Amino acid sequence: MASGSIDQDNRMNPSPRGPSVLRFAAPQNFYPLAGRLAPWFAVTAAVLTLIGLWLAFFVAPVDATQGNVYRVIFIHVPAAWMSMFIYLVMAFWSAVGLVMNTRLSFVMSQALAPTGAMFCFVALWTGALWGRPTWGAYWVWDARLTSQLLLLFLYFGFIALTRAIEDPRRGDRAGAIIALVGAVNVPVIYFSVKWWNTLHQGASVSLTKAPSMASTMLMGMLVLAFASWAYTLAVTLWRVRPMILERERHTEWVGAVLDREGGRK
Amino acid sequence: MLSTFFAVLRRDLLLAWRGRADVMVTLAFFVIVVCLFPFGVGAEPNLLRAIAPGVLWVAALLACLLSLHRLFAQDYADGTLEQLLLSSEPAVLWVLAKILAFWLTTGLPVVVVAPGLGLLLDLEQGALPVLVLSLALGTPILALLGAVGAALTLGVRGGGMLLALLILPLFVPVLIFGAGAVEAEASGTGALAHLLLLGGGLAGALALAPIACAASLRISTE
Amino acid sequence: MMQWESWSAFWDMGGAGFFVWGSYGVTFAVIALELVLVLQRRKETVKRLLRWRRAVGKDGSGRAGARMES
Amino acid sequence: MLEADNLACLKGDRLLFRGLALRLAAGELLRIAGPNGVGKTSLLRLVSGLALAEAGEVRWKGTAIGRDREAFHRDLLYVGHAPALNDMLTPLENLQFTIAAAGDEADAESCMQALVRIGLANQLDLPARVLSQGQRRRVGLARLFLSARRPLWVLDEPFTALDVGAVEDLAGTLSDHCTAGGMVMLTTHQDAPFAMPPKVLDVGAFAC
Repeated sequence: MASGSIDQDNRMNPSPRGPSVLRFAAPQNFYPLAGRLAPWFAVTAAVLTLIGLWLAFFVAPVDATQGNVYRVIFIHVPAAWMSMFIYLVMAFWSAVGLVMNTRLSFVMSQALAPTGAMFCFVALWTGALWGRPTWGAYWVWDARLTSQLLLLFLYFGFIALTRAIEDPRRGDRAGAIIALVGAVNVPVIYFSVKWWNTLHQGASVSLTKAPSMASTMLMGMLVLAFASWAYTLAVTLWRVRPMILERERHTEWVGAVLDREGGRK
Repeated sequence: MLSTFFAVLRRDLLLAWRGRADVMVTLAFFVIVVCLFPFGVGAEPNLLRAIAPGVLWVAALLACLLSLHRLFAQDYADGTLEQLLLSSEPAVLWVLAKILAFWLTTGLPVVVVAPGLGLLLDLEQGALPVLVLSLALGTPILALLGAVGAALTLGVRGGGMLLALLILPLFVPVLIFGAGAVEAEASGTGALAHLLLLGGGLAGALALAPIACAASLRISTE
Repeated sequence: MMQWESWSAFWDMGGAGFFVWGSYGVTFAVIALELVLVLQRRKETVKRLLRWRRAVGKDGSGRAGARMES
Repeated sequence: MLEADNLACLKGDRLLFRGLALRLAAGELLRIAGPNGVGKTSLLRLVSGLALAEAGEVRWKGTAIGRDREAFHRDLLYVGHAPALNDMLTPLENLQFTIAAAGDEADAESCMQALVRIGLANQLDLPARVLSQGQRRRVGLARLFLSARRPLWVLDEPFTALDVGAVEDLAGTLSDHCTAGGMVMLTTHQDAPFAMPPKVLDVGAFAC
């Protein structure tokens, strides 16, 4: 019993002789890969952000009805897209984890959650600041804003549940269930809130539809959306790496990584 | 095939009967929460009539939430849950029996006393049947969704608050259609669409929630 | 400056400076905060695992004290 | 026939054992041995299908137990640490419920006989909360008299808190079950007078 580790492949990937496509799903392959890819995504995100900001502030014209306030949508809309998209990706990884029993999938979904919650918060914050000059109030119970708020609660629930359960395997699987239940409910919540909103004569102006969308505006939004994609990938990969180390610490390859890290200091 | 279902149902109802004080506490909570509102917003009848559907529904939802943690906690602590998971009958059946027993002992009493409280809030008498119907369709959905949350938070520290955080966002559609039905009836637009949507939601929850709940229980007892 | 006559007009945003810069400012502050937290978490994890490794012995065997001390 | 190969068990973030193999044929009694905390209870939970193995699989009659859970559980009787007793029910109600929950038929008469046989004749109508530890244990074990149809018995510390006479009686019941072609797998800290010498599996040999 020289080492307390079972076959490295078995730790996260129960079928060591799986198809070669899954080779990177083995954590000891994924860990260095993530480390190599993340900086590239980060650089891409930074460059795209600069281009997007330039488009947003210097190319896109002033909106005829709203004036310059509308420039908030260049971050509001991509943030709202990302927050919803990330939740779906989380649910996807959760389903993969439950079906294939690959632990890396659970780690991925947990690494995505804080970034999703961050985008959700950004969408709410910018929505509120956009609403004050436009609707005259920081918060109106608009269907989009309200479902965004509920999505933020779903993120909080997921994060709180996975953190509260001490046994990692139980935490992984419990989180996966709640992510899936949430994903099934997101459309239900959205449509119910929309229905409720139309009945209660809420705000009639919608943030995305309000400015007549000039092609430069759309361009800026798309560029910033791609920037958020790249940012999400970079930050998730960075977050996944220590999580992998933590969970795989009994294995020899993590020992080697740690020795290298320790020697560097 | 259904012997496990009926055994669990009978036992849980018997337990609820022996511990009927707990059931009464839930009901008392529901009544007190509703009675607090006039003190908070003033006793103006028009105002009370306007907020009555929402108040009744939120109170019903909170009463359900308050008792949800009891659903599996005792069985988890004394090992009964393990034995149920080892049953040769599909887990979905007895999970459904537990949820049904839970609804009969917490949801049904709320449905029964709700019309009386509606009168306290000066709700139009014509809307009372719709109130009862919407609660009868909606509270089972709350129990079904809540059971998944209760199963996931079993034995977790701070489980009660966590349970609330997990499932309250999921309760929002039920609240919208439930309270909306009563309001629509009171304002004369007809509650049929709301009630149909609630019924559809109940069918969906009945089909999916027991499966998720059984999987969650397996995960939590592992 | 294709859209703006002067820098002060740019910062003013036609009177909506507070809302626009409040949005962008908080967004980038939150992103910076997230990056700092992620970096910090990595450092702290490596430090903790190194300490743990010293405690259980170099072979990484989980026999003694394998539970994390936090 | 119960088999397991290359089993590994992870508890929390700790690997308890790995590479564990076991084989249990009809008529055999297997005692799981090993020091405290080595994973004896965890092994029983893996074998019964309550917990998931980190690696390896458990097979019952040649099929992985996860594949046809209901069929496996029809053949299994598991009595764990927790007695599965509800304090507000009487021993009789508890026993009847446990039997029915497992998916078996149980009439009140045979349940009563089982409880009388295990020495609870005077406690039949008392709520379970007034019972002593040993008496609680016995209510759980009374199931054994009604479960002869289930070939595989998995028992976690069945002798704890029992007096000498009850231990002898229980050992006799287990021996009879094996003689009749059943299988028993148990953990225990004390020697019990079995009719045949039990096979022993030391989990400590596979510890990490």
